[in-house]
Amino acid sequence: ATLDDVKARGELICGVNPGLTGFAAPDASGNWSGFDISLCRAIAGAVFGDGNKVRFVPTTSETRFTALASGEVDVLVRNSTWTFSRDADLGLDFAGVNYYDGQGFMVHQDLGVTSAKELDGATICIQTGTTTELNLADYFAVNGMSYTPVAVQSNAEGEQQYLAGACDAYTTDASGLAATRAAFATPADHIILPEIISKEPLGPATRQGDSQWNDIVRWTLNALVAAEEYGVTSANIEELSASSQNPEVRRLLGTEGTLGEMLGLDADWAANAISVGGNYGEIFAATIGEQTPIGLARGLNAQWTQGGLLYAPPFR
Amino acid sequence: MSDTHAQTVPFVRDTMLSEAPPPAGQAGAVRWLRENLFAGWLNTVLTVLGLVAVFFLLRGLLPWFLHGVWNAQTLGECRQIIAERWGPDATGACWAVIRDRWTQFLFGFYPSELYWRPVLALVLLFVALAPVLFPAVPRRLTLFSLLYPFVGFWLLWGGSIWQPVMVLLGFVLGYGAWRLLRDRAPLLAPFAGVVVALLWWLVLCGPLRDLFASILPIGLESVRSDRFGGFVLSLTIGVAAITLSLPMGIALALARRSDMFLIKTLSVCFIEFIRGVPLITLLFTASLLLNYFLPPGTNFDIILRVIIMVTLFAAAYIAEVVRGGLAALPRGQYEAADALGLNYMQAQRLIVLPQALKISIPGIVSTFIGLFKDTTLVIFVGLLDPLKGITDAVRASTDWKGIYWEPYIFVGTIFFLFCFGMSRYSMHLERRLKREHR
Amino acid sequence: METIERAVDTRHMQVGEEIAIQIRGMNKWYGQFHVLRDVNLTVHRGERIVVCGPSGSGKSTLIRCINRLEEHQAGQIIVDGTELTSDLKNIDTVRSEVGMVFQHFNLFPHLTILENCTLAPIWVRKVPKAEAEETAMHFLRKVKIPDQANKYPGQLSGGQQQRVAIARSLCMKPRIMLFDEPTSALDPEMIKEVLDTMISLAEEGMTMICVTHEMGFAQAVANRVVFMDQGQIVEQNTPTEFFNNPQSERSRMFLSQILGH
Amino acid sequence: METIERAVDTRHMQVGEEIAIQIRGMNKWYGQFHVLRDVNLTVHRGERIVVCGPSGSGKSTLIRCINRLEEHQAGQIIVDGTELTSDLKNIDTVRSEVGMVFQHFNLFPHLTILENCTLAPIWVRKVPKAEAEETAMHFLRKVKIPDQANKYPGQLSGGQQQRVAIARSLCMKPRIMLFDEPTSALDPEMIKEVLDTMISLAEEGMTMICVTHEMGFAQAVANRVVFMDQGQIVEQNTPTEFFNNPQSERSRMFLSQILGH
Amino acid sequence: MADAVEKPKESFRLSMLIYDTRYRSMTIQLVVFALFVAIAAWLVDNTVRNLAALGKDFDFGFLSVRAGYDIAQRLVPYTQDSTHLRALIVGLMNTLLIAVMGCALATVVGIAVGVLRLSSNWLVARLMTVYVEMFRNVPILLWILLFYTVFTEASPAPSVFRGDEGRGLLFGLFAVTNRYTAIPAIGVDNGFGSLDLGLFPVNLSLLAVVVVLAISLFVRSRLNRHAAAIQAETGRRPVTWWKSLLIVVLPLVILLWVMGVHLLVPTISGFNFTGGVNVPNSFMALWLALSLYTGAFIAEIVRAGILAVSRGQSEAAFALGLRPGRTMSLVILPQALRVIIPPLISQFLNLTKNSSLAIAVGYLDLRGTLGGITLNQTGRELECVLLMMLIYLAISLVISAVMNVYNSRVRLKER
Ligand SMILES: Nc1ncnc2c1ncn2[C@@H]1O[C@H](COP(=O)(O)OP(=O)(O)OP(=O)(O)O)[C@@H](O)[C@H]1O
Ligand SMILES: Nc1ncnc2c1ncn2[C@@H]1O[C@H](COP(=O)(O)OP(=O)(O)OP(=O)(O)O)[C@@H](O)[C@H]1O
Ligand SMILES: [Mg+2]
Ligand SMILES: [Mg+2]
Repeated sequence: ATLDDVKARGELICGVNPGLTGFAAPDASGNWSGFDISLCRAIAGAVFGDGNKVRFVPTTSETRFTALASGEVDVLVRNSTWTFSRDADLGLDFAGVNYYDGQGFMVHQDLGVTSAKELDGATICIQTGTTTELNLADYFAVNGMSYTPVAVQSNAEGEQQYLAGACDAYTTDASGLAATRAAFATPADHIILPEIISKEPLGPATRQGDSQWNDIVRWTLNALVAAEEYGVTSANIEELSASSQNPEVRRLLGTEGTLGEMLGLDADWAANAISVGGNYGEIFAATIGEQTPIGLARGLNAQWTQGGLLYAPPFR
Repeated sequence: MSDTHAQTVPFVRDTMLSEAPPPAGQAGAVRWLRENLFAGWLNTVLTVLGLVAVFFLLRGLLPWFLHGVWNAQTLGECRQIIAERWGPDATGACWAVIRDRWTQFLFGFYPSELYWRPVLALVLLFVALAPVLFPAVPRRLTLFSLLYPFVGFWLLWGGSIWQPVMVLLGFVLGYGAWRLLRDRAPLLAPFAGVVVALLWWLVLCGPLRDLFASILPIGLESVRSDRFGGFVLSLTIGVAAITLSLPMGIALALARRSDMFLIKTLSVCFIEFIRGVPLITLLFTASLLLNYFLPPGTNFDIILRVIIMVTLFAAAYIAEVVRGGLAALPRGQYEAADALGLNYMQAQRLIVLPQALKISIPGIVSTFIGLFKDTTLVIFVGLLDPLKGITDAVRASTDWKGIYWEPYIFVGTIFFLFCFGMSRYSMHLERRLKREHR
Repeated sequence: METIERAVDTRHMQVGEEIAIQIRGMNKWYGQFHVLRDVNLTVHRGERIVVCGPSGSGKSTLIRCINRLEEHQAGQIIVDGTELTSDLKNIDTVRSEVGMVFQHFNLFPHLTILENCTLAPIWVRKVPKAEAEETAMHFLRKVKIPDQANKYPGQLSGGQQQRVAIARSLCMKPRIMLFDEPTSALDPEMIKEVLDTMISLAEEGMTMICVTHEMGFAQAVANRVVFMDQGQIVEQNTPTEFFNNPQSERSRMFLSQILGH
Repeated sequence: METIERAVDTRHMQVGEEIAIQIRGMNKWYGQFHVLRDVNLTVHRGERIVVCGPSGSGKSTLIRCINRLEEHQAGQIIVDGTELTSDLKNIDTVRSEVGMVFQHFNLFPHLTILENCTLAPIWVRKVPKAEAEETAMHFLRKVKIPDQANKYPGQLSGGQQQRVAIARSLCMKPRIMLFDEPTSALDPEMIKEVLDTMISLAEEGMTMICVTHEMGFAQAVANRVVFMDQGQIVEQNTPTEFFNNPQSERSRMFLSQILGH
Repeated sequence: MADAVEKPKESFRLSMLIYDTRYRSMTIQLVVFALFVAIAAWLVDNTVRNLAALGKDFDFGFLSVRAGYDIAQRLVPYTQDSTHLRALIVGLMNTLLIAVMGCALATVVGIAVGVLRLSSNWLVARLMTVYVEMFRNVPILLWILLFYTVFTEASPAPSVFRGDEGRGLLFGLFAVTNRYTAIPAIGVDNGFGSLDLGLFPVNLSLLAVVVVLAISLFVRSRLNRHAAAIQAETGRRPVTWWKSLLIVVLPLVILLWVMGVHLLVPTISGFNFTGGVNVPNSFMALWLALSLYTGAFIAEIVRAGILAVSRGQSEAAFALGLRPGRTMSLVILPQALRVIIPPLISQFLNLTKNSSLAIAVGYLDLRGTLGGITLNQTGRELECVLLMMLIYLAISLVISAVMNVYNSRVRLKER
């Protein structure tokens, strides 16, 4: 089982995107950071109680699923869209959604386009090996429009092509668009069109056939979400685990019940996961939130209580 | 001299003429220009075209180079400085990114306090190569050359010293077994050597390593593969693949020249297959398929897998180079060895290979150059090669987003220096060999 | 050396009054290096001249100037009434009048012997192929290798190759033949065959200039020996005089070395 | 040829009764080409046999069969009591008994002279290195080039190289020596040194089979001359008989050519 | 023979397997083959077990499934509704296109540079040396990326070409922009339509042009042979260049006129050029980079080939009175070509293999379709990678077969 392998190895191997600003990128000294990275660290925290016992393996969009299926990585947190065929056919299981995204378009302001419907005949930059290709083809076919795809190999290249004017529009997940635009010299010259042409639930995936491990990943994610809902933060977690009276919080933090044992982990697994980088909200704010250069609003990724889609099943 | 009948008028010069300078216009700069640049209208046209091309290239590139900025923290700052100094429309290079990140291009994410290790490994590499590079070096140094792969491995990856030592011991034991049996059962001996070594590696190596490691924990801080990147990665893959592929290439070349049909066919098929497919498909095999081909549950480092595939790739090319060297040996050498009673192995080892390999060195160097350049392709299986991997990583940082030319130029220059130097060296070798072989 | 003895008489053959080659005050430099200094030489039709001298004295350069494989920088070279200037037509005229045989044969390895011999007549002289082949076979018979006509140069021995080279030049029906050390790349047994061929040419009255160190040949065939040193003609004389009674100090030294061997 | 005269007596030396090489009804084909036809030859210990015959008559092939550089397809070859079959052990035994000297020396250019000589003793005979070197120096002295021991073959003249080749074979202490035209690639001056060496070997009673066209050597040293043509042994005789009174038509023709030179 | 001894029949002993040369090689081969089979079986067994563990099978059925993605450059009709097999063919055609065009340009560049490097012109020779060394000693990937960047970063947007002053190169026939290079297309008014062969349609007009061209080339070769015969007979070669020009050009012109062929000049309309063909920059960058990179190697081959013909050859030809042009065509080239062609073809092979680096610029070749998007969408990495290798292998084998035929023909001439 994966959990045993991970424990025996003493570290978690997490497949990530080697360069998506805000989500996953190494800095000058090779330290990884970002939204996806934080989830990996949280999982490592849940398993080992130490968020640093994790190794990040860069995967390309083409090699990612193979890397997972062949056991090269334990968990894939690489802005991968959860789709039916991937879940059913590719030998992997998604463990939830850590970011609700949708495919959008970014265009130059001076193009004078305000809606994706006006993109007939446009040249569009698109990353190969992703669901966006299929979405784009479908969207233009449905709307009876034509386009010229310019395939690019990575986000960095997509950006470059788009900025240099090699394409009229750049399409990728809206979060990626925002992150990309934020880093432009003059972000105001570019607009992200209002149409979101697909649902892109991005989530971590594990190998098929290991439901225990899938559960660990799934519930680590849920724990982060639930922690935000219950107001558990990295700042108050110690205090809460000592003194909280809320039974759900107590179960979550392992001061009550045997949830950890059911997963094959320590009782304070969730507490460990949360204390690595904080709850979902904290992670979001620190990596891609409005205070960061990426500047993403919570939008769909707000708690269900706030009109978003984040809804952690009960810890019981 | 007169026009009269020569037979009747013998001629003897009484005063020798001394050397005179050539007539004006036939010497000096004028002549040089006329001969080298403006000989005939075609040459004149070519010269003018060449000058125009150089002019436009320089006009386009020179300002950009001259306006380069070395001190800045971000690309934005660079642009600002250029705009301030040279006017708002000026373009200029932002070399600051190199200044900021050059260690990353060279070492990837190798821990900075351990940079001395790859550097030392590189220096030792040259020491290990010395017996090949300089014929005058004492032969005893070849022992170090044989040890180098283990030393290099240990320096780069670190960890307990017992790992490489135990693996090395396998070779030693295998060799010992061979030596022991050589005289008694000459044909069984190599087989026994292989078996002993394999048994050692598979059964005893691991436990003994752990045992020794617990008794005498000597070791370097271990560095994981995912920290490898940049030129350290390129060189590691290139050097490892060439070294490992040498024995295999030699075996393949010998097999291809063998008169045993099956062996020849197998070798030809392998070589032609490898040479017929692009390296990139082999790299995809390393990253996508190798796990299918190995027993369920085996799972090892992607760098190692890439090295395996690149080794197979290089072996096919080395085999062809060595085959050329073998073919250059006159038949008489084989016959003389036979007539002296040397058996096949002895003849190959003592007579044929030393000569054939020497002839092949330039070809091997060229193969290495090609391979070294091709290591940039590992980006397509997610490794951080210096050209695109590191460059993209640098570009993913908010500071240097949007920088294109400078990293490429920097990396390109380093590649150029390496490869140009090596190709010159191989040409020099070739000339030396030609001299020695008349 | 019975052939050479047999041929001794050729050098008393009639030498015409007509001038075949006239070189006046010719100078040549390689860069700053003065290779040929004020060379004057008149060759009459039917004359056979042997050029000798120490290595590097400019012998090859001199005869290469005569068919403009090298350019001279001062003075005049008039071949058969045509002055060699940079005029391409003159050069072509001269080259088709003058045959040349090189030290290393320089046969075309991708053509058969016959093709080697017919190539220039067909493309330069515009001779019909059948006629060219006939001529070629005539000269190949003359150099005694008609049966090798369809082989390739690589399949012949050095001596045979050199004879083909001579036949190839003859096929252009030149009025003057230049030889640049034609035998020095050959094994001893082969030298004789080539010298025989050259002697039989001489017997037919061909104007020849021959750079060679074969003193036997010179004595047997030449009307005149030209001795060069340091790019200048130091001595000219009849072979008998030159070999028995060299006038200049240098010739004496040179001869003592050559004959001392 | 004073050495040869000195050596004339060797051929009256004692020839043992023991049989060194026995060839019976041996046949060999290259593809469809029948190179050796029904060859029968018995060589006694201490005998010195010269094999001669026109080019392509199969002389080289014959002696290359004797140490299995070529395989024969029918008949028997028994060397020193060991029959040459496809059994590797027999082949090894025979090869270490039989030394061979080639036309083109085939020294190993990457090894010094000394290493050339010690290589086979060390690796095949498993002689300790010091001992092998001593033996090597002994034989190098014998062929009169002990002072060249640490040079490389490329630094020696052809004659010296051939003598090294002989020494190299001798270092294996063979009981039989085969020579395949050992002097034909040498310049005339060097031929003598090599022949001298071979003669001194003969004087010591070595069994020798030598393909050569050096008739002086044959007359001086051989017990028997074997004349081959078209893959067959046409005539065997003592040298005196063979040279003065050849029996077969072909030998006569061959001799007239050889001696006519 | 009288005393022919009967050889005693040797009985077979086990040791003969090793010590008898007759059996020894057999034994070794058997052992090696057994090892090979064992390793192969082990690999296959592992694969089968791994596939089973992952719940996958080995099945090429996915090739007939709808692909669902678009390909910008397609030589055969393709939509997102086509199958993966068709996507594969589109990719293969793109690979072949880049390979053929690359080889052509690389040869032209290589020959030109190789000859210029030998030129007596100091400046030109130096410049060519710089070019050759620069390209040979830097990874091809870098050149592809650099050219791509040059096209996208350093060339203007299509909109710049709007208005009068923004005309493209060569009278507005070509326009290099930062997203594509617009070149004129060929319009046919009354062509012959096209014939659908199932796999891909055949353009009959194009076919007609090819056929006419082939016929006129054939006639021209007859004319040349006739001229050669006349030369052999009379020694004078009749002047044929205008005849052969007429033979080649006239029928073609007539055919083109009948079909009403005309150039469709690209014009800017809206944001983009229309009318002509817009060649994507990924193709242009890949094409130029591959050609210039391989061209540098070819230049060295050409130079070496020419140098391999010794100076004596041209001197001998001059001495015979042959003009420099004739010397080149009759003496130097025939010899140099023998040296040049074999390594030239292996460079073609390299170029073809290097074209798989299209991945760097997102040009959808065989690797981009079959080994890229198809692999990714279907998750059939085993099938896709193996199939891709086989196709590349087949291309290489065809090219090297051609080389072998050529080599053996040249060798025959030599003997
Ligand atoms: N292309 C050249 N460039 C410069 N110097 C040259 C060239 N060719 C010949 N020389 C020099 O010119 C001098 C005369 O050369 P040449 O070949 O005419 O001598 P030679 O008398 O024929 O000597 P040899 O007997 O060795 O053939 C020599 O010193 C030679 O080094
Ligand atoms: N490997 C081979 N394959 C085919 N034919 C061969 C081979 N080696 C030799 N021959 C032919 O066998 C015949 C005998 O060759 P061999 O070398 O024994 O002749 P030889 O008497 O030694 O001649 P020479 O005096 O020229 O050395 C020749 O006709 C030769 O062409
Ligand atoms: Mg000369
Ligand atoms: Mg022979």
